[in-house]
Amino acid sequence: MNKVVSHAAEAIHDIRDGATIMLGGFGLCGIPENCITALVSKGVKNLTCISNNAGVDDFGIGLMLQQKQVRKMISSYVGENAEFERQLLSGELEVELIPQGTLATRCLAAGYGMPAVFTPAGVGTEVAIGKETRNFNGKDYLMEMAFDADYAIVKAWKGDTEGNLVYRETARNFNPLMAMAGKITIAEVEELVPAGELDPDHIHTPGIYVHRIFQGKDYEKRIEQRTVRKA
Amino acid sequence: MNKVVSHAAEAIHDIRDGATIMLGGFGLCGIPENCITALVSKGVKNLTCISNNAGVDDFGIGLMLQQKQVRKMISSYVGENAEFERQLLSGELEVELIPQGTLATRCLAAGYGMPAVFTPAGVGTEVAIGKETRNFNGKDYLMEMAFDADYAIVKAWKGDTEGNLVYRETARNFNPLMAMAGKITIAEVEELVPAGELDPDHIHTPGIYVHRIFQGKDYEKRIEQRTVRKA
Amino acid sequence: MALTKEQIAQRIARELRDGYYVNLGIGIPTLVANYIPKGINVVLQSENGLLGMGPFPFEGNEDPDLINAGKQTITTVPGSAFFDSALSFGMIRAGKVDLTVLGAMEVSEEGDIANWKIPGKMVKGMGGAMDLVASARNIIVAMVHSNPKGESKLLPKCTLPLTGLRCVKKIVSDLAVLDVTDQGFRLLERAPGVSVDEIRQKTAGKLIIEGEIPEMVF
Amino acid sequence: MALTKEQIAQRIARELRDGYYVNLGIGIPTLVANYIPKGINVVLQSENGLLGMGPFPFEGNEDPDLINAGKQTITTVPGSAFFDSALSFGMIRAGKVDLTVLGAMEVSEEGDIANWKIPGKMVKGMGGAMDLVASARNIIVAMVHSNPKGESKLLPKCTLPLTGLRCVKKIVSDLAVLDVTDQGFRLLERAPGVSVDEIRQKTAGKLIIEGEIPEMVF
Repeated sequence: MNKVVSHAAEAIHDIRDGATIMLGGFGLCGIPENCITALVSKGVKNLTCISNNAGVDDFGIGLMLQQKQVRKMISSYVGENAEFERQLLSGELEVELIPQGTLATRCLAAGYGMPAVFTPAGVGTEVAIGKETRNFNGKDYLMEMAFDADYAIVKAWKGDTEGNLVYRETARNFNPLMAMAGKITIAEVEELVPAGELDPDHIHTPGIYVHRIFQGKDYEKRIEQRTVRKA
Repeated sequence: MNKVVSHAAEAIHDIRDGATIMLGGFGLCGIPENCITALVSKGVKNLTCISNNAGVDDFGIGLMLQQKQVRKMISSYVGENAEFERQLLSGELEVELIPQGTLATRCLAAGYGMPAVFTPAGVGTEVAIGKETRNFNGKDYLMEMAFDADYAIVKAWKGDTEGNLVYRETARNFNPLMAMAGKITIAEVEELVPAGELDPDHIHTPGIYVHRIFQGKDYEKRIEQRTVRKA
Repeated sequence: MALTKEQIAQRIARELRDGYYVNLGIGIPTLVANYIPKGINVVLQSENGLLGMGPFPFEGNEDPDLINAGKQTITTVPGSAFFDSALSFGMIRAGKVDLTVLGAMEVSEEGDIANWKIPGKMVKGMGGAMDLVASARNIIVAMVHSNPKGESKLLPKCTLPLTGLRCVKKIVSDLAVLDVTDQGFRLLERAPGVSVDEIRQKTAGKLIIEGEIPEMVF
Repeated sequence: MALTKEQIAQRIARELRDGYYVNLGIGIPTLVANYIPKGINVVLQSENGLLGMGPFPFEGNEDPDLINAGKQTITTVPGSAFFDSALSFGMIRAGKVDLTVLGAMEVSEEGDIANWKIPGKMVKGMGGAMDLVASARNIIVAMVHSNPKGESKLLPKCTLPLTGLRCVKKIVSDLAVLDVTDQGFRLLERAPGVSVDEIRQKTAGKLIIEGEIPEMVF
């Protein structure tokens, strides 16, 4: 069985209107740029997107928002996007805000086959509304459910033909978690190598979680907040 | 603050009679040989040991059993040890058998600050007795509690002075999970290197989980089942 | 003629599909790896923390850090990955392993399995068996049809302490291949020279026999 | 004189102890890194997946794969480690991070905190704030004592939507250092030249003043 596809369009060919998609990345760091471009070209609509952020106006998930492809955004922070705000206020876009650690842990739960997890995040806040609260050892926790996403689309630094993935620095973020959580997981990598070239001790995402993989191209890797110090 | 200690005896100096200790390893693979020897020398007694296995008669945790240092063993499989069997039948030793994945996941839960997790392992069996069973999406799960151990003692391949750990091959097994789960975590490594020598992308256990670290010596790394094929 | 252990393994290997991730238990299931059909690529998972398990090492190449769930020295194939025990059982629990093959002492007509404990004997523990049977999407049991006393091990209800409930999907015994269905054991194939009558006689649980039952060919 | 932002950060930095793992929020908390006392070694955690955060890079050395939780380009120090977001919040939830410093719009005398949402304004999301306040063992809030209208932000009850319940342990404002106790805000120190009376006047929540209140020295 061959997991390798030739490009993003092939990798996402069967994503239909109304699908639930996880997209890796934190801010613009480690986002699946090629697949986002392909989703925009394909014009698939009415998507539910699970991603920590929603990109900026002209990059990342922002490109999909411009084309009004997203019906619902499930994120922890969506602040950097004027078009997002416009659609939200006009009612075109629905947003569900989730604490960042809860978002990560609900991915983890899916990848580990755990139907629900307990976290104290959001206890006593509006996040707790409608959720079961449970006390363990004197502390309250919310029961949060594992995500159930049709697709996970992630970006790794290197990958091999078996689907094993290695991430670089903080571009790791949500990518390995979402890779585990998708019913179908698509990985785009900066460098695709033959099986056996990656050190098996250094794999971040074992290939069993990855269904399709391809070597991406033309990565822009835009920096959101360029901060430097004086030499 | 210096996490580096000079040898096993120093690393375990404050472990007292009656402590609950996690010990990494699967079979005899990846076990903290130096610390086990030091625990035997120290003669600390009445221990509760959480470890997937109980060693063999003359190696691993078996050495502690010989000295009758263990009051209770929490494991998934304890089959390779005649002295273990003798103590169990005579009532000197208590044993709690836990499914292997449940053992691993209860360590994970502790390391992730999750008080409890759900797993289908053991539903409908004697493992379920006294435990809450809960149905999610038509499937039954047991609620299993995070471990609460005084110490975790793990063995890694390499470590640095910040406590970051890297494991080798299947010697990883329970080690990173227990490293996360101990209130005090002690790591013995085959090679201790200065901070900065390990690739930060390759760390399996971030140093925040490790309180004491030392370079072990004289590793025997005994093989339990030597299987080979003909050339 | 009842199947040999090797033939049981060989028959189970025919259930493999290209791209499968497979967990093979200790004993007969391990032998399945020797009969993977040509043109089919499967990846073996070892629940102590490895995907891409290879054969035993050549003498002198044993690595104490590289063992399988049976604690045997092994090798890896290209494209393998190591991970910790929680992720290992996590991927099993999440249904990412396509097929699990394991042995059993008893299987009930509802698919319950008992394979870890015999009352009165020293209990060694369930290891990963309870996790595997409760989590795996597709479980094939490799077993002999009767115990040494001639008593059936395919029962209406298990008599031994259970390992898992309603989880076995298929059985390959020394006498037959059977699916576990809502109605009971459905006979699919019989060992060469073994009659349907013999299988009926040696199956204590409810047995469904419909139409002609083909003989396995080796 | 009310403290400057830099002085608030400087005062908070005195709470650091050798060996601490510290998470610094966006804004004033970030400045704390500039005032780590000599001889004290702390490791900075960035919740997007890094232990061992270093200063901003020199111009030309920015790495788009290396950012902090504020999405700023950063560097690492020797001994750093990268990990995914679940492990990052896992170590926070497990109490492994010794100190979390963050900003607040309001804090109640019971230690409730509000810092993520203002009704009527565009809601950007809580990011990791709810996880941090609910999980961290030790939380210091860096804030100004009053809003621009002169209204106290240290209240009997928060008026804004909560981020977390009973979690703030200490406040360093532009006017004072206060512990959050079972009885209310306990005044520990006052800014140079700021009177106890002024602090009393600008603290709407219950304020405990016992004995002489020392002035901070910079």
